[in-house]
Amino acid sequence: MSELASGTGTMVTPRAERPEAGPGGAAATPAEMAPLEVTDLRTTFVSRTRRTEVVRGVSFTLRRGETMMLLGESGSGKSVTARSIMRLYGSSAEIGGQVKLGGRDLLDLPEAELRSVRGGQVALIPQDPTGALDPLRRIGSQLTEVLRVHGIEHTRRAARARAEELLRTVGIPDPARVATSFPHELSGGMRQRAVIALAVSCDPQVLIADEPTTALDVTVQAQILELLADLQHRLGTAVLMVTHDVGVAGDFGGRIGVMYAGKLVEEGPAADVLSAPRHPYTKGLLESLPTPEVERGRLRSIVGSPPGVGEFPDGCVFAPRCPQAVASCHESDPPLLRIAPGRGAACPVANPPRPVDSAEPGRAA
Amino acid sequence: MTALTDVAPPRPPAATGVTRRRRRRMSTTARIAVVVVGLIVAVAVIGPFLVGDPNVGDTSRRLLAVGSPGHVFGTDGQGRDVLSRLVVGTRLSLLAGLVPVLFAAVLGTGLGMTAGLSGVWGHRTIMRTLDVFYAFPAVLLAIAIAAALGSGVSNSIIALAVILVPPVARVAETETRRLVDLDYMEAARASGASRGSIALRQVLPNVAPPVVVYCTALIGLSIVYAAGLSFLGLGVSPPTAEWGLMVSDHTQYIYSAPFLAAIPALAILIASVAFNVLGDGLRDLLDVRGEVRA
Amino acid sequence: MLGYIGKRLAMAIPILLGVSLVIFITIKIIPGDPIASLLGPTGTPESRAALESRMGLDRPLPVQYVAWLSHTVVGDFGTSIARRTDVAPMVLDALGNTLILTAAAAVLAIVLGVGIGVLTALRRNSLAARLGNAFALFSISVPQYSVGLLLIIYLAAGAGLFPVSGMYNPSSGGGVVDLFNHLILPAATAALVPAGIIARMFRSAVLDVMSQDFIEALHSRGLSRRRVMAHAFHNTVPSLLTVAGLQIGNLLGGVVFVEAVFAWPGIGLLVYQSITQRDLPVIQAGVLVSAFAFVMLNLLVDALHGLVDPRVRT
Amino acid sequence: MGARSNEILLEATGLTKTFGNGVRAVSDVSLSVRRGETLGVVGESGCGKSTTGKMLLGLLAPDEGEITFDGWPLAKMRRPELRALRARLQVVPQNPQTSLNPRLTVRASIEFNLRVHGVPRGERGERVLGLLDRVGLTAAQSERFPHELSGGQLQRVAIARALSTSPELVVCDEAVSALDKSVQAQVLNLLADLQRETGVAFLFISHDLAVVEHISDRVAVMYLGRVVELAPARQLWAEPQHPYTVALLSATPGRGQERIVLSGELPNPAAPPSGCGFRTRCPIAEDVCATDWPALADAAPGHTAACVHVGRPDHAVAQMLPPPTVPPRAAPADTADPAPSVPG
Repeated sequence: MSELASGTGTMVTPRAERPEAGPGGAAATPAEMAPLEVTDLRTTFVSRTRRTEVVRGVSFTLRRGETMMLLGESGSGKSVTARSIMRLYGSSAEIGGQVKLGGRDLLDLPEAELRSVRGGQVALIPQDPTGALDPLRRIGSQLTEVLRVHGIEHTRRAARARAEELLRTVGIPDPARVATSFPHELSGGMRQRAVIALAVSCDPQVLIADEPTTALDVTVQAQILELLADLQHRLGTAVLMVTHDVGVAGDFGGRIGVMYAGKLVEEGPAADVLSAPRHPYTKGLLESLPTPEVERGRLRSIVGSPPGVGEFPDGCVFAPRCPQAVASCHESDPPLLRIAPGRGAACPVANPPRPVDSAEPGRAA
Repeated sequence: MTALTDVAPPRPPAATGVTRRRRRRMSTTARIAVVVVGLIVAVAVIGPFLVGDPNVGDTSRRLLAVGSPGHVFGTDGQGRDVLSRLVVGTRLSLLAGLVPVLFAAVLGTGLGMTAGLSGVWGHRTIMRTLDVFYAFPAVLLAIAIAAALGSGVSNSIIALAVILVPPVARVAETETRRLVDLDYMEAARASGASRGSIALRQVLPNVAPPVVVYCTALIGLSIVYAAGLSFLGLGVSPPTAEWGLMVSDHTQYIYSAPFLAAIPALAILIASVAFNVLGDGLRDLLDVRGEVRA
Repeated sequence: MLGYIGKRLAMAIPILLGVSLVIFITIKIIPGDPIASLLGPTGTPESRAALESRMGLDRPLPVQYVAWLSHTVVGDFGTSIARRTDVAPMVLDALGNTLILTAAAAVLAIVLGVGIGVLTALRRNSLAARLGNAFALFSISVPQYSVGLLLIIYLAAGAGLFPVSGMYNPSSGGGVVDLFNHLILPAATAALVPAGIIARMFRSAVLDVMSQDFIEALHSRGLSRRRVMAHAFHNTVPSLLTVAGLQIGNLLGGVVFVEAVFAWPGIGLLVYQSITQRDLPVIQAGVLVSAFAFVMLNLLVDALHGLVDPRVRT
Repeated sequence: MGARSNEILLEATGLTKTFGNGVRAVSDVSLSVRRGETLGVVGESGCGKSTTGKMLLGLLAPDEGEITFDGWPLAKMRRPELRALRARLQVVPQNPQTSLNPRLTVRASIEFNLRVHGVPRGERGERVLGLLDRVGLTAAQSERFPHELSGGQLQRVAIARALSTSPELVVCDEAVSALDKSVQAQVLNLLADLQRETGVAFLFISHDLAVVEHISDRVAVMYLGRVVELAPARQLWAEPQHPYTVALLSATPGRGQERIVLSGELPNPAAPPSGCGFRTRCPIAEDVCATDWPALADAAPGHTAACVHVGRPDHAVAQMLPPPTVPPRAAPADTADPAPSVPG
């Protein structure tokens, strides 16, 4: 059994080697710079009896090969933001604003063109790999279907070969067997790899990963995060990752957008935001993480709980829980202010405006 | 097909925040059903005091048409007033449908919960036994039992109860099984409470709503079956006034007085629809998921 | 897959034994003394004992059960009291006729039910969907015996479109066309209730599948609506099988009323006539054969289920 | 601080449980919880931590092994004794959405526990309000149904229910895992405060290493149904001895150190590999690892690990990784833009 025990099964990846194309990274032409530009995105769910605004004016730009993390707690609208970009809610939601991809506004695209964008240029990796696969179809057949719909491969045989190749690309050791398996015959980690294979099958420019590791165990989560970073590096894909896990957000790097109650409250390079948070919510969130450094029972938690969807208060949404709130916070809702190069925070109290910064207007006016 | 994206997941974002459930209300149709069921029950209770003797017939006035003076619904082949027979028959028809369901509700819930809460062998024994009854086509089994016991309303009630117990038990068992591994059941067991106490105070409040919803809809079915047994001559015996028996009675005259057979049939249909709609309404009201009809 | 079917088959055997036991017990609890009625008023205690021992009635009940069962298993259902002939051929003929009616009704019910189910699920607020919902609601509440009568009154006797009753026209000498003509009204009547139930269950099955995550995932991969719908319908097949299987099973018993009204010479009519004649051996055999057909049908549904859904095979 | 002492409250020895489908969920697990301490149990799904918790609660009978609570053997107790004992041993379950009966009000859920333990009807109402107050809920909330409360509030109710019988040990089975971080901190603080006030001991089962590290005095790491390492919390993080622990700690996101990515996944618990169950994924496995699952060996006082390398002078775990020296979440400055400090 010495082959088994020979211990080749580990890889240590120094994190610094990761592509972290932050602002001021590689210089590029403007067209290449911004494959995805989201401006004032607003999503409102409509039912016969009521309207619920869930995303309330989110703007950000995702450059080629860059990573953007949307960090937030439940009900913050981070997943809805990601799905609204792909217009996955159909007529059950009204989506306002602009989502520019390669100069086209996805929100204005006719149905047929939108279809070729979905899965072709923008792909989604959902949270739960079990739910994301058709339980009655073999993995291989689900892959070949996408390949053929998008015209990547035209013959059944070529599609099948390419499907196995994709499965190998995402680190599945025995692609032939997995291709003929049904989803329930695979482990959670293998299923998530298959879902990732589906997402990258048409070489998308933007990969939207919605909590891609939340349903997985820690050691498997590490594998999947490595795989995503590796794929991003190799394919040059921009990644928009949605997560509630500060640790994942910090490790994966790139830029972070912190969401609260349907808005971006802070944005900037991951390391910056996490080491020097500028919005009281981000500060409170980081301080409430359990660490051994803090004595037991003395975590700095935020009072209260996040507002339920559709129960957003007037004024600054964080004001009711904010230790720094002043009277004006309850009246007007602060926009995301530019506070430093590449940094923004929606809190004028914690970041009083300085004349110097106004030279360069923030992108989220 | 513009409808497709409409049914693509209308996914209100998961909120672990305060999720205040909307006050659940019954639909207008369900409210109408409540009124209709109320009327049927009222007729069953006080109706017999309001109309004449259903068994007194005047053969000179047989097969009068609907709307005849003194006989709004006409008369039957023996000159008896159809309205009187319909009103008086309500009580028996309703009881013959209702009682088997009540019986099945109690026994079925008990069996289902016992099966759901007991170990592998207890569960297997109870459910396999019920499977045997499930293996008969229901109506045929009811007919066979009623035939074996002989005609009479109590025998028809027994026969129907026997065929209704297994489906009710399945509903109760499914719901109980769904509960047993839930966190609060574990907490209840960890509290040291006895099995009976857990069953009564933790399980029953959860099992009762789907069973009630299911049984309400079953009443409709049971009324149809009970009348059907009478129709075949296995329920009440003549000259008692009962809807199923009236249908079979009036069948002799389908050529000369076709409406006659339709009147009791319509009564059966209305009662059955009313209970079915009421079941749907209760499902919305009690927040029970999915279709529960077996 | 074979193992799965084998397991299902093994589970069917104890159920069939249970079924036979229930029927045997039903015979035994029937009030009345068969010996006394056979002997008539002249019977002495000695002749009574002789007859009892000849019929095996003096043996313990389990022995009687085994004896009865061993006859039944080889198709010996005894002799009809009313007609003085073998029960087996009578019952098997009737079963064949019932299966024809059931199959026709089942096809109708599934086509109607699936159609209405899809319509009401996908176009929730349209007029057609409302009508479909109303149909589903009324049809499950309908007393079939009355509907059958109404159809006879208006379409058969009144308009003369269809034959009033029976399976074949005695003068025409049979034939498929004749059978078809006779089949339409009873099959439509029998299909009403299962069509309503299938419609309602299938509606919730479609809605359930449409709300699952993989549908969204399929949309996110840029598949056309048609393709996504193909995936969705594929996923409703297992629940359709379950519902339809159960409803076809119920049809086997539910056609009693229809057969009685339309004088269709099936098991139901046979049992109904035997009830009026108190012909117990025929009743037993009829119920037993129906139950057997029901269990076999369930077995078939299970096997198909395993074929469609890889998750249940393991 | 409460009555934290060395007196052993709960002791389990050699617990083994095999389920009907052949899955050996727990093998030869020995644990003890001292009065007033928090013992953390970490591991990934399927490692047997929840099954162990169920056996310790007396909800599941072990196939082998013995559990004693305050000296009483659980298996040999009769029903009335067991019920009295259950008052001293309670549970806070995982999922806030299902930890309370949806058809019962908050009050009814807590009163159920009080009733079982013979609190007279007249006293129950007052006791419920007192308990709710203690976990930070109001009297008005006692008449609410679970669907009317938030996740954090639901777990507070579950804690109040567990405390209703003044237990000495509470098993918290992933009790804070489903909560948002800002709310999780509140509940963790509440648990710590309650421990300080009442001296209750916690058996804290979780897959979240950061939470376990924060709240535990001692930690047991489980893998494939076994305890592979057991140590005081600080020491486990500082000097992990088992290669699985090392990999697990390094895989935790947000710790800023290099990550060891284990290849492969958990072996099928119904057909585990021969010898040490971790050897198929272990970077330092040797031939000898295929023969036997190693017993827990002392690495330091109070620190044991089940690995053949433990105690060897050239313990290879040391070479897997340098111990994490970078403090958590202090991000390396070189990857980021120089952030100008803004007053505020």
